[in-house]
Amino acid sequence: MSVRLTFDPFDPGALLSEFSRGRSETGAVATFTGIARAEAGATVALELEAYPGFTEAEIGKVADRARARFGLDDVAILHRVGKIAPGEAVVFVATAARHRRAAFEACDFLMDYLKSKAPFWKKEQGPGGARWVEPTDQDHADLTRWEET
Amino acid sequence: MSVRLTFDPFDPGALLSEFSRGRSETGAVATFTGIARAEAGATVALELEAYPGFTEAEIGKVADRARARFGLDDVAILHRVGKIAPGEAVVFVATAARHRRAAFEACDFLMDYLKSKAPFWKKEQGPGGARWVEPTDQDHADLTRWEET
Amino acid sequence: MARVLLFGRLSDVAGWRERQVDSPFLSALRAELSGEDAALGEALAGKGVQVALDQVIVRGDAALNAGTEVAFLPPMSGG
Amino acid sequence: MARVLLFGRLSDVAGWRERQVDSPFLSALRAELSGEDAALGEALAGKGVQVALDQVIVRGDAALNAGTEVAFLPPMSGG
Repeated sequence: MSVRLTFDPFDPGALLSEFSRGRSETGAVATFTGIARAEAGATVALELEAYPGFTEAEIGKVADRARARFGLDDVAILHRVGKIAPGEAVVFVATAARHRRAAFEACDFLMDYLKSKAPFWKKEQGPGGARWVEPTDQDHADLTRWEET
Repeated sequence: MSVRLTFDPFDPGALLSEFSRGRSETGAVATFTGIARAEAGATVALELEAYPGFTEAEIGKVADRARARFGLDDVAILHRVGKIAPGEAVVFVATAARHRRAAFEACDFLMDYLKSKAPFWKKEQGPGGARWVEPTDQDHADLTRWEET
Repeated sequence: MARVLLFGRLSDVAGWRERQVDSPFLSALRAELSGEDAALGEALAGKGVQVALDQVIVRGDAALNAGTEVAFLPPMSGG
Repeated sequence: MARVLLFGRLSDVAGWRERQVDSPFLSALRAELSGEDAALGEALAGKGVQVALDQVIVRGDAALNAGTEVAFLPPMSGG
């Protein structure tokens, strides 16, 4: 399992190459890549702050829960921090499992967590200045889909 | 949109690199890679036959439906044919959308179709000889999830 | 002369994948193939076997032109 | 001396991200920071602001040792 933060732009394809190699019993690899949107010029840059150490540890706990819950063989998460230009990848999640349903659901679950609850603070730099972003109602609603009853 | 068949092994990461590049308004890219499982030695090779031209056209029709239904920006599908060794990628699907729910659902929908209904004929070569495989009940059940009422 | 293609287990039953057959109708072509090889005739009439003429699935009988591609498709297994 | 870290909008309010503060308790540290900068004091007491001591979230008051890392975390926005 791997949970990492990076200040540098990254290629999600290079991560998938590495993650999918040599898996003769895995069967299914799902990935998600989140890309910074330009919003037709409304956002000129995104800035993400993390708490190094704490952020990876919190994400790691949720990744462990996903592994157990969905029976994953492996998980990899890479998250950008710092200034991110439109078109650059912000987050990459890969999940490996024997069957595709588990791989898809775990990837979806991890993204819902990362987008709404993970320890990041997000600032959008637009033409009218910068503003701190808080999670949307949709992000919270997405996360309630995974509550275990 | 791209739908292709290949007789040669491929690296899913190289496809994701190409697919995710230069997407400043896309936001979300989901992928799925299906890998031939060794089944602890029970399967030594998989052989997939397609009907060239017909197979791509049938998959293309379903990809078009997925684009319309989930509001996708783009779709790419690459499918191996011929003999496939354990650990090699069999299928790669990538979907691009503004938001992650649409990208995930479209990728999941396309995989359910490709695994159960797409025009392929599959032969598993095991230690006891070869046998033609037909879709499982689980594959059919997965597909009914997408019926529009 | 129609060009006949067999896929999946059908080509294993027949021992060939592609042949030219001279028949004016699909029904006549089926009879011709059955007459030569009863096991293949039975397999072609089997449950779930579809026929495509020039890559379009058809049901029932149809006229065959010179060069029509006739493909017999057993149940598709997916990838 | 505790090491105080501010994240997100809190560092914008304060004009700094990291400082050493000499306080024996978290409550005393809050009072100290509020006394210097009322706007920051209010922001630190704001809705959803959590505190981590050496990277563990705590509630209520706590003793601070020399070198304790005290992080003030506004609502996490996700990535």
